[in-house]
Amino acid sequence: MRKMSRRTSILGLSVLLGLVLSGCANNAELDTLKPKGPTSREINTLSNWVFIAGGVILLMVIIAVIYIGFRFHTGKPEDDDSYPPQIHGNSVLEIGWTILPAMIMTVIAVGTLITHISVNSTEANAMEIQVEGTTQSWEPTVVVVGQQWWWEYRYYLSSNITASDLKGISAKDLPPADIVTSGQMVVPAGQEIELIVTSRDVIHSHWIPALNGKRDAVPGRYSPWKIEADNPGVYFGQCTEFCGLSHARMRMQVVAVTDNDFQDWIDTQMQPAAVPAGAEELVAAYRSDGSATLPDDASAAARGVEAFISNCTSCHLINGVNDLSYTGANQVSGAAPDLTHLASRTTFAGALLNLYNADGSFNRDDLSAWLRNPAALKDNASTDPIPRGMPNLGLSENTMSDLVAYLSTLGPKPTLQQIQQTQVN
Amino acid sequence: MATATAPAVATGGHEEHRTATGMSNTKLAMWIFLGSECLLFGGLISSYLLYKTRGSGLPVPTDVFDIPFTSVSSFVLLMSSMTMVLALSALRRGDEALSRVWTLATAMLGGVFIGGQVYEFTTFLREGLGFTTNPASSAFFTLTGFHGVHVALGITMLMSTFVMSSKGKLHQEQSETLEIVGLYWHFVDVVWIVLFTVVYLVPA
Amino acid sequence: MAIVEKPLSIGTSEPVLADRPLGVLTRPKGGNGWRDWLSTVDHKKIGIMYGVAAMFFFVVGGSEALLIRSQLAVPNGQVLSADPYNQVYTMHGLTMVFLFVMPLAAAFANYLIPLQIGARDVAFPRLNALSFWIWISGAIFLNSTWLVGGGGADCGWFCYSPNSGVVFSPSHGVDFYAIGLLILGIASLVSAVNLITTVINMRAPGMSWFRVPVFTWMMLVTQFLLLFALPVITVALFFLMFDRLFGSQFFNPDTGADPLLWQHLFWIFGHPEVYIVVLPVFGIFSEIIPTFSRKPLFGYSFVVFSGIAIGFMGWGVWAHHMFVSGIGPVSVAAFSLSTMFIAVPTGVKILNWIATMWGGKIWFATPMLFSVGAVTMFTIGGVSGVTHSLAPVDTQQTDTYYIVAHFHYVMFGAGALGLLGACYFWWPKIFGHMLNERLGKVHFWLATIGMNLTFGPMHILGLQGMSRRIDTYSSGFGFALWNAVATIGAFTIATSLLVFFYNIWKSKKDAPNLPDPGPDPWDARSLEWMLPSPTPEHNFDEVPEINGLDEWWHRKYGYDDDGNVVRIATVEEAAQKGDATNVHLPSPSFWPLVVAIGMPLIGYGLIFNLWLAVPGGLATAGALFAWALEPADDPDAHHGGSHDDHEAPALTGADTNEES
Amino acid sequence: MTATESVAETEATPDVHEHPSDWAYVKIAAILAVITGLEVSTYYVSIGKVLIPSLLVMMALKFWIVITWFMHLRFDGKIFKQLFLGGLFLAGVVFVVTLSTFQFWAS
Repeated sequence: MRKMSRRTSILGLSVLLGLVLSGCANNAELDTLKPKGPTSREINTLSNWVFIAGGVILLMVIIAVIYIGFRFHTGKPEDDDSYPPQIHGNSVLEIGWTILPAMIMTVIAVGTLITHISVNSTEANAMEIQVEGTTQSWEPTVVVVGQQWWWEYRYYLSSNITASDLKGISAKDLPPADIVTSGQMVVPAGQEIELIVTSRDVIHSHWIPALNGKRDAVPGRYSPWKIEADNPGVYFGQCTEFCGLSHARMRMQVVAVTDNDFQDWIDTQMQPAAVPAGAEELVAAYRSDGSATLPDDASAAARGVEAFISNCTSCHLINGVNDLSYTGANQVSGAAPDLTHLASRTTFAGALLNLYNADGSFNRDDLSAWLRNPAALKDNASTDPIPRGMPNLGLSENTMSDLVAYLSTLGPKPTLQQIQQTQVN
Repeated sequence: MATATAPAVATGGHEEHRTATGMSNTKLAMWIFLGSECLLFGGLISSYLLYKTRGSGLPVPTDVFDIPFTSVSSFVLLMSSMTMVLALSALRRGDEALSRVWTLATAMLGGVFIGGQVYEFTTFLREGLGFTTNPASSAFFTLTGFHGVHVALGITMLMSTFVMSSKGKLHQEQSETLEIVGLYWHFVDVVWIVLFTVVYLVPA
Repeated sequence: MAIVEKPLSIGTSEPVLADRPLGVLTRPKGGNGWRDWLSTVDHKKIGIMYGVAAMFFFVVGGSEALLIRSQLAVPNGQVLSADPYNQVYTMHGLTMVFLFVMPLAAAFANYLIPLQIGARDVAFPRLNALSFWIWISGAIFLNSTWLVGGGGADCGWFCYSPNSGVVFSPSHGVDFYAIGLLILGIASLVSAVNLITTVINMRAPGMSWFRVPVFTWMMLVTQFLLLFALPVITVALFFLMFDRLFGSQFFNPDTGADPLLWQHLFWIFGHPEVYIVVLPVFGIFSEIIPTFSRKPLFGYSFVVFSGIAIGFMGWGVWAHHMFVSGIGPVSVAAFSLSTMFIAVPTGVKILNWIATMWGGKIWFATPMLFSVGAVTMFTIGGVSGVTHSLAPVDTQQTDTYYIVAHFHYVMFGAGALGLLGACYFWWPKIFGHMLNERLGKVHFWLATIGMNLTFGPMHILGLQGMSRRIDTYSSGFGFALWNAVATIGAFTIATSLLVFFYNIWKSKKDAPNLPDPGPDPWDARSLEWMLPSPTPEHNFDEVPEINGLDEWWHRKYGYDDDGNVVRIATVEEAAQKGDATNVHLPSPSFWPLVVAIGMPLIGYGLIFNLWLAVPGGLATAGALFAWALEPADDPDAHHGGSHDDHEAPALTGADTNEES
Repeated sequence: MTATESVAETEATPDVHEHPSDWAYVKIAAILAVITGLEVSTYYVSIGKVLIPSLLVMMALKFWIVITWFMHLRFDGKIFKQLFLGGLFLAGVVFVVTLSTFQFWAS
């Protein structure tokens, strides 16, 4: 019995110690106990109370077991006839310890209901934004679309879209959005953002632990959810509903910025992609079904445009290049990340890989490796009749380096601070 | 020994062993099983109800129902319950010949019902409602198909008792065997009572 | 049902002479080596076979667990790539739930229920054999997917649609999942009908409901849960199978299907399934703790009623697995509240076990250590369970390792450890010799420490944000330390299992040199301990008359005028001798085995080529008919060697009341 | 059967009862047929808002008649009724709740 108590106390200590350590761990970007927004804070307050109540009850039970074990332990009965008083029960006690837990649970239930209602209610918080020169009153809303194995974020700035507007529409046929991005959701800090969560293939779950709990992305359903960050910053997430092969590699980030920075972000994202010098004719011809060739001295980025047109347009979209002919990706989900402003983001491949190195330079190595053989970095099922995930295109090294050169021109480079905050490893 | 003379096992059917409740084990087991079947059909029916309007633009079962036809086959199945109970009643009286007649009648009425279902399914198929057409059709065919399989099993059991009786192996004393087959048969009938109303008669 | 099985006939003066069975297989006579095991209808042998097979699959599932833990030991692990990892964790869950914990509980249920209620066997001995053979054929079918299905199912044990569809899971693994679970479901359903009938109808004279031992009570509740839960998963599995094999549209969102239908059907089954796993262990605790505290169970009727209450309430909480799936805030609130209040009857049980120990004279023999340890582990799992009944809190916890920690504390800490403790407790009854106590204690400490090392840190990992079912994690999230600890813990558990197997071997070897444990080595309380160890084939020489709860204890002990306990009979005086002859036992049969063999063949046929299903279907259907025509008792058979059923029974009260 | 009667001292309820006559069964079947006729007639005659409730009432009535008379629940041991109605009730509650979570009744 002595052993048991020692073991139990060591266990209890180690659990406590672990909780403390987990609170101090560096880089614990997904920690659920460090809320960074009002909703997650409310949840955390509730869970702190129940952890304390549960911990106390648990401790009392364990202490009772140990105490009883010590006090009434007699060892192997030598004398078979020595029996303690045979007590069969006590109704008062029984009713007491039926009612007491029920009362404790009632208290917890009331707290839960209050938090539950609050977590599921939304506030009207329309903000003024400029969209292509006109002022809009926008209820911050992002349509979150999961697919194997990355997240798409769609912004409808010119209308206040709600879940009921989308009811009955397949997530594969969503109305065109003003801004479409992937892997990183950019939101104004200090604003409650309504999320409308759905999926184009299997069930995923969108989870930014620092800002709120999770919400499943179910195909055919548009589930409301919300997030809010207290301060500008980067908040990490991970798909938490098993969604097949690369479930573990389906990540995302929320980048919360000031209202001004958010307006700047909108302004740049609303622009079509800049066409590299030397490729203007090529793009114009492509958009009008004509034909043109690159000048012989075209830059690598310009050659990259050509490579994009011939290799990537069956799945990917770049606004200003193939947006006129784009009909959806040749993927089971019907979608591939919108690359219009790829370089304004800091991660790619489902927020799995860095697009920029920590020193701020463009991460050519990983992007090249990704183009060379995506499956080596992230398991996929690109060999099925219709791919799920980025297929291996068998590109030549030259084509790849051209493509990388072009992709690195897509969008303004983020700040060094943002690059460093969003680094993944 | 008092026990030696106690007819613990009677000669056949009414094996009234000492059971704690005085009920026959077999009959008890059948009722337990039927309780379980409620959940099976509950799941199938509610799945159909959930899906009955989900047609993805193609016809759904409610578009192609032929209520007069199904009413007739429902009536046939309902009457088979009567013949079933008459077969049991006859056997209990010891009238094995009459019991066989009613048993056969029950099986044949069941056969007519199955025939009707086959006809209905082929008609639906012709009208463009296949098993794989949409969630509504998949749920409909699965629900009615499961019921049909139950009817078919019931017919098999009825015919087995008919053969047993013909060979002189089913007497008054074994009437519980027929009673248990009957319980199953009536259950299949009450399931159809629910199906007919909920699936066919309640408008979409 | 075509199979109308006659109840056991015991001590008949005039056996029913039926025709010889069809000529394919003569009715086996029993008692000749392996054929005896294949054709046995003896609940005790069937129970032993369940136990052996369950331990085999424990090793299989445990190996899968070690693979998982090896992969996750360090960040960016290289042991398994994503695809095999997904298969291994799926099969680990399926194996542990359906092929280890449930059948091990079924082993004890089969062995003990008839003994605890004073019966000769279960109500339908051949159906009992059928359950076992269908279960084992389903188990083999499910695992054969590694060899012939292109790998295991890769959709998780919950197998959410549409990820389980052909497009997203193109290998045959999920087909094996659907059909395998259907086969296993038939086994459990047959067994549930059988055991419920047994408990209702086969209780010895005088054993009213409030004299039924708690283990039997809890098994009865468990069987009711199975009875009502299995049809629901059956519906879901048929839908899944039809979708995958015949192109139906149950779970295709593109044609308007709703993936949440699967979740509802799965969890309407899946949540009662949790109680199917733990209720038997509650029964075991309620047998072991009183025995080793030398006190009756505190609040018998409250323990029984709370078990029944858990059984009922278990039907009203399934959607707490779906708090984040978008079922709407009202549904979430309702299920959140219903879930919280299931903590009440669970708490009542824990407090009653503790109260049983209070004021007792506690002997921490290995079974008691396991039980007290398991109750403690269950309390930890129960408290963490309460934390995620709070829907808002659950949105942070669900699908993280916090949940993995919680249910392993319940399923492994309480379920598996409780059942292992039960092995130590009933081993002498089943095999006639004790397991080594010292090795047993080593086993207990290794298993308990290992289990806390493995699953304790998972609480932390979950709160740190580690998702479930991920095959790898980056070094940056801070998960490395506790994953390493958990992996060490997993190997500690594996070591403890090796100690257990060594103990089995050594105890068997040492048994001849040790004193015979006798019928009642633990000074226990329920009826099975009045029988010689191992239990004779015919169970009771004469069916005991039951005068109260803990009948066997009351045959040994009484009270003096001051209310003190005094021995009134020695074990030798009170126990039955096991030497009755002329006990009529149910005849063995091969047909259950043949019926069961057909089922996987039908499964392979559905998956690969329908022609394969023909022999399977013929075997099953033909065997069912042959079975129905086979007389319930073969008049020519001799049972159990010396027993001869043609003589007038020498028993008194074996089958009828003394008064008759 | 002596064996049965001898155990009546436990909770046994002897399985002894009067079975209805054949004529009674025929009359019951006639009632069932009439109700079915009424049910089918709702397909032809519009009865407005009470349609679904009245259909469900007639269905329940038929269900009740078959299980109590044809399946002898009326005469047989109580435990059969408890077991069967237990399953039926559970199925009803569980699946009504399930459909409710899909907002089924709203549509």
